[in-house]
Amino acid sequence: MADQVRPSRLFKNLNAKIASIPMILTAVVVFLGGTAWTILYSFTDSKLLPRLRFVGLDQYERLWSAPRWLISIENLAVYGVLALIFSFGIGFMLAALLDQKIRFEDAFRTIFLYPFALSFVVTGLVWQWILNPDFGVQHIVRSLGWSSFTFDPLYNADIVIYGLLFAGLWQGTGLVMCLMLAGLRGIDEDVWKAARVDGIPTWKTYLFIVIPMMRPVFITALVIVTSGIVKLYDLVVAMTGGGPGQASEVPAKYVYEFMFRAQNLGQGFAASTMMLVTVAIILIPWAYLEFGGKRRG
Amino acid sequence: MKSMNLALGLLASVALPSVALATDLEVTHWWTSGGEAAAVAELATAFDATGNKWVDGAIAGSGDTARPIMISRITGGDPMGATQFNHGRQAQELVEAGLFRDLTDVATRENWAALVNPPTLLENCTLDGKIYCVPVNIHSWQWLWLSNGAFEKAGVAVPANWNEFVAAAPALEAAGITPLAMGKQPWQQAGAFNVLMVGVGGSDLFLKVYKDKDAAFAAGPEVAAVFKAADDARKMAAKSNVQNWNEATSMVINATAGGQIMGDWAQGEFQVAGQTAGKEYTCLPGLGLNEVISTGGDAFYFPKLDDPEKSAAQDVLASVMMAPATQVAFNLKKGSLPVRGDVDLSTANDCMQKGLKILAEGHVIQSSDELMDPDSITQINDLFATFFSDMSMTPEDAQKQFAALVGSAQ
Amino acid sequence: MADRPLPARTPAASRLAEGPRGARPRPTLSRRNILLYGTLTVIAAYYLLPLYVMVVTSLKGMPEIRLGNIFAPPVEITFQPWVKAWAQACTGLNCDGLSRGFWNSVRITVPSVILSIAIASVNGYALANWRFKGSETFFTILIFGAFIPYQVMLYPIVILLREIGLYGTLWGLILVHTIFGMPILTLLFRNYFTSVPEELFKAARVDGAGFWTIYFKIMVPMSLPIFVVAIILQVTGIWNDFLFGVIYTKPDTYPMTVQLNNIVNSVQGVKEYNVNMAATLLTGLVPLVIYFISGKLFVRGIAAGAVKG
Amino acid sequence: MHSVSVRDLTLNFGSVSVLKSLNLDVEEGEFIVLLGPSGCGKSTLLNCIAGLLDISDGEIWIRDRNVTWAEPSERGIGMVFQSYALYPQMTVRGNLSFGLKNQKLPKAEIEKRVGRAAEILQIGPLLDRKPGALSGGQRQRVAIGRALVRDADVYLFDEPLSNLDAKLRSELRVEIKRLHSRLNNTMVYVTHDQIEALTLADRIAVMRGGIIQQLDAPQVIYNRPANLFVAGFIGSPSMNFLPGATVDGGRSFRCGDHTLDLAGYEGGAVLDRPSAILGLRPEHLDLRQNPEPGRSLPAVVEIDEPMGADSLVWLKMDHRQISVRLPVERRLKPGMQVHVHVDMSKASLFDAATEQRI
Repeated sequence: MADQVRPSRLFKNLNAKIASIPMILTAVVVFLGGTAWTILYSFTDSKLLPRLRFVGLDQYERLWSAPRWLISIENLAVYGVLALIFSFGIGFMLAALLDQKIRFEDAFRTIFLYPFALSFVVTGLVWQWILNPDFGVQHIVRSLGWSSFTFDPLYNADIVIYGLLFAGLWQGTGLVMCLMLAGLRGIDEDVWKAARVDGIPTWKTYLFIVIPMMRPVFITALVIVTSGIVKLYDLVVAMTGGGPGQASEVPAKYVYEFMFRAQNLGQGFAASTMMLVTVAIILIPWAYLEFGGKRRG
Repeated sequence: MKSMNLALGLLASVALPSVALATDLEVTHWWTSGGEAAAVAELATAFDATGNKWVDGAIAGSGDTARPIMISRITGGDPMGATQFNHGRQAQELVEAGLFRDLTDVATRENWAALVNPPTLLENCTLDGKIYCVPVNIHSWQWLWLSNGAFEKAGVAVPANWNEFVAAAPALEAAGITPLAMGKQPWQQAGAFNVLMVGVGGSDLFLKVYKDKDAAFAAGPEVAAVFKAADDARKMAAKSNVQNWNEATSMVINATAGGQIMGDWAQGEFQVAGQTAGKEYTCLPGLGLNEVISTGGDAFYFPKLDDPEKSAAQDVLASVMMAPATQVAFNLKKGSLPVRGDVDLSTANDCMQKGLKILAEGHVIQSSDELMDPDSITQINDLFATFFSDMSMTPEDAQKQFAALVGSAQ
Repeated sequence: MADRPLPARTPAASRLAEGPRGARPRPTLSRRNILLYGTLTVIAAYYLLPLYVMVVTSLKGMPEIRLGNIFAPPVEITFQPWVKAWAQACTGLNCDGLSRGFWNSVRITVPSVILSIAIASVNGYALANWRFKGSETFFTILIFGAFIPYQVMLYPIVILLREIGLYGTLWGLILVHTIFGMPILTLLFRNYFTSVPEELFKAARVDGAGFWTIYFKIMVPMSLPIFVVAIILQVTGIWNDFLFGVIYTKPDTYPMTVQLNNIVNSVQGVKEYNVNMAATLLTGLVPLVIYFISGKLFVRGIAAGAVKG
Repeated sequence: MHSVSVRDLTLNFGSVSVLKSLNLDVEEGEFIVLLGPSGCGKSTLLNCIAGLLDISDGEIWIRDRNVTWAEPSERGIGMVFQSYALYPQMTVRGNLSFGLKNQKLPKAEIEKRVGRAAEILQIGPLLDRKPGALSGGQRQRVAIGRALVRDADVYLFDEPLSNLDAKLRSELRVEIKRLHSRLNNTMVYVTHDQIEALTLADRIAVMRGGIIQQLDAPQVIYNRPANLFVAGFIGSPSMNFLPGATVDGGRSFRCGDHTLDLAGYEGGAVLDRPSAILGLRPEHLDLRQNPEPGRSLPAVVEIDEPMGADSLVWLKMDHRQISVRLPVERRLKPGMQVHVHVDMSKASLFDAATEQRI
């Protein structure tokens, strides 16, 4: 009988494998292949078109001695850390507030979430306008009589990152809130009862009981928010164009501009390789812990 | 419609090789401001008049937005019919890769070599003796645009050169006017610096830096004077809160700024606003100090296409762009100078006439785009972006970094 | 017993129907409630401010805008900016506003959303229920892909599309959207299908259902919430996309965002803020409407898909 | 002919061995219960038989057919799950007929089989409802029905009653028993509940650590547990264990200062063992006022738990706790001195080193 023979491993779950071909192709050809291609060409002196003329680590040496790259990294680090802290903090707070059996929950939730429907370009445009000192908030406050009032985050190199943060959080916190709210709704009510019986204050219940239970939600949110931060580009271009000076430059913009404006593909690829390597160093061990190992059955 | 044309075209190419049909040609460019769009319309009208059809593929947001799209499409194997590039070294590699159509036949037939002035324009289109692009205009950076109204308000005379302008700055500020309008994009800031270099330091100094790439000289006292002038400029522009160049120009138009250092394309904005040179505004080529203009400009390249109909239409378009009537109409709207010396531009305004005169006298230098690779240009742009917005960076620091970049440039 | 939720529905999804929990409800006019609603209202105002500015500005004439208070309601309401943004604003030579791009956006968005969700949901299903050797590795690479800046991938994708002959076609663009939508969507679907009780899947296998039968007959019908989330995310993302739309298509198929970019970045003399704002609102209308209509489903779906890790 | 035959079945998850070279033969029409604590591999074994897990080594035969690598649906099995696993979006009818539709049976045949299953399980009125509108007991009936319609050779039950409350559980238990006697099909039933195992099974396989410890009829399992684990796992409260040694050539059991006569013990050759354990079920002990040398041990009453029909008395004997089941009428006061009388014919003796029954 045919089924006495152990089927080849290759044909096990054949349909699943066939159905996964798009995913496998995407993962291997596009993401892995694209990355490998990028890394390979980062060792060349490709200008406008990719060409295989190797120059060793020259592009990397130049990259790490370029003040703009260092500024970009520092900016992204500052923005990233703050954006993570605030979007999680505010997102969780809003979710907790909405989870208090309030009226008009739908209305509030929609209001907090709608900016997510708008692109970064639109977000940047609106906030650039509101923060413009000549007719935005500063102008309004001054015309009310407080003539020394200064609020020009987009035109002040020291605080421009916070200007970006203002807009970025406005756009993205709603989604985090949504995830957190979903997580809170997944907590068994008995947990609240138990905490109340034990006389644990509400904030402590959130901090030490509820949040640890919401780990999966935090992880999903972390993936979504972090991937957005790493790719930060549109918002910067729309709001500040990297300025004033280079005060709001970010790595993705460095990559893009060296590839297409400066026509130095090698340099752009070196920069993007550094970004990818950083992501990989953080992501791969975590992903293995998170997604690997777990078995069913 | 389009698919029918395509079908017919296919049919024609197979069976009836000589039937002429109107061909759609997609032209991409980044000319979207008021004056620019009006100028493009002239090219399109002229092309449409030949029985073909100009399909406009404008992408706003300057060359930085548009260029990746153009490069991607050309290398992706789905090129447009024609595309704008800046003169100089931007497209060189694409030409080398054989992605552009050789226009030598058209050029020889129409004897471009004799017509194009200055000849460097055509040289920039030439590789190994073959011509790959059509220069359409000459753009010069070296202009100072002044608002007569602003100086009137401040109660000072309209300056005749940069030094007088600097001296008038305090009066302008006292009247609540930003002395110098400047957009906060690196290319504008670096551009202004290069203009100061030609104006304050002279053509030789400029060439020594950008052509000879003499780092020691760039670190020397002559160039230090240019940095001193740039320091003045950034102080005068400290209160200019705009991004785009034409927003800065509109500050001059509205007399909320005293002046702006910007290329001759700014002229188109004055024209659209209905202003006349000498009346509402004043233009000073070479900052009124050294009347020289650079001869960078825009050129059109024609990617190789498989369809012979389209290739034929490309030749037609190339020819149309170089035609005297088109040159006049286009450049009047664009505010730039024609690439051929044999056209009548008596209808041009004051400022253009000044430019034409300088051109005729041969007081020209090459632009930094032609002299240096885009990589170095980007780094220099970055440096000036920092210099102009970060007052804590001293001119000396900036000069030191500048000299280093000049030294490493190709 | 009868009201016990089916185990097949995730606890969170069913809990959403029951409403919020959190701390215990208290009398309506307590200090706590005043504080609660006060905070929420203030934050809501911050969130609504930009929308308000956009709407107000889009209804003003240019002279009024120049005079100045961006927060003041319009003295004289004019719909001219909307008309101009929709039908008259120029990009280069084309002066037909956003209208041209609207249908292009629809033509791009609809198939991209369908294809990307179809593929990602099958991926998620395979990863959750039909693991095979290496499947988790591929998934990890996929998640890694979520962190790759799109700009980096432009060149490889151009080469890829050129090689398979899809460059410049609508299908090429759809493919690109499918590829870049895959990481996050696959994560969502995988998490959702993992939270479906495994016994259901086993029961179906005993019942003789194979990979596709289980997917179509069992999994899809019970996954409406997560499909809603995916649709919302994808419609928003693809509708708002500018970079891919402009690079991988041609002018006659440019999406609305390209027109928006052109309108916003083509300054004709003076920036027409009212037209810009109207254009912005028009472009954002489709995703906005979707959010306003299905916001509730969105949270429910997220609850279903993201709670389980 | 064996109905189900598992031969040298091994299953590894990575480096963890879940089932170790396991053998099990189930006779035609037999009701086998796989019993064990959680993690013992009983559900895993069932899933292997069903084909829901790919095994590492060995063979599985159903009705003389090697089905080791056959699809679950091709094995001629029906399966009932703990969480019912009803398809939520289908009606009860849809749930019952889903598998038959997949088999591409004619419509009339499907109707007939669904009707019959509905009749047997008395779920006819529910056929057009969705599972969400059913109670837990009704859902499990539907789940059983879904297995029944398949007309399978073997029915597999994976803890089908654990999600139900006590009353429903006992009702359905009886129902399953009735079902088995009516259909006379082979059934393999996984549970951790020994009452279910003892009441339902023709034979019980007690499992631990991926190994079948004992496979026997319920009363054998109960009265003659093969090893210490089985002895301790079956029975509530657990069997009392007295550590000690066998002496006098295996004729006596010495526990501390006391000695019990092993004369009545029914088992193998006892011999002298320095370390042995005597297992005594609470219901096989009696309490008396007077000692009987060689047949009783002295103890002190600690607690008396009346449990309705009988009562459980907890005693202290040499710092060791012992429980004894007595008729409820006999009330004892804490602190009373008593003597525990042992019926050696019902006792179990284990070697302390091998833990095997002697």
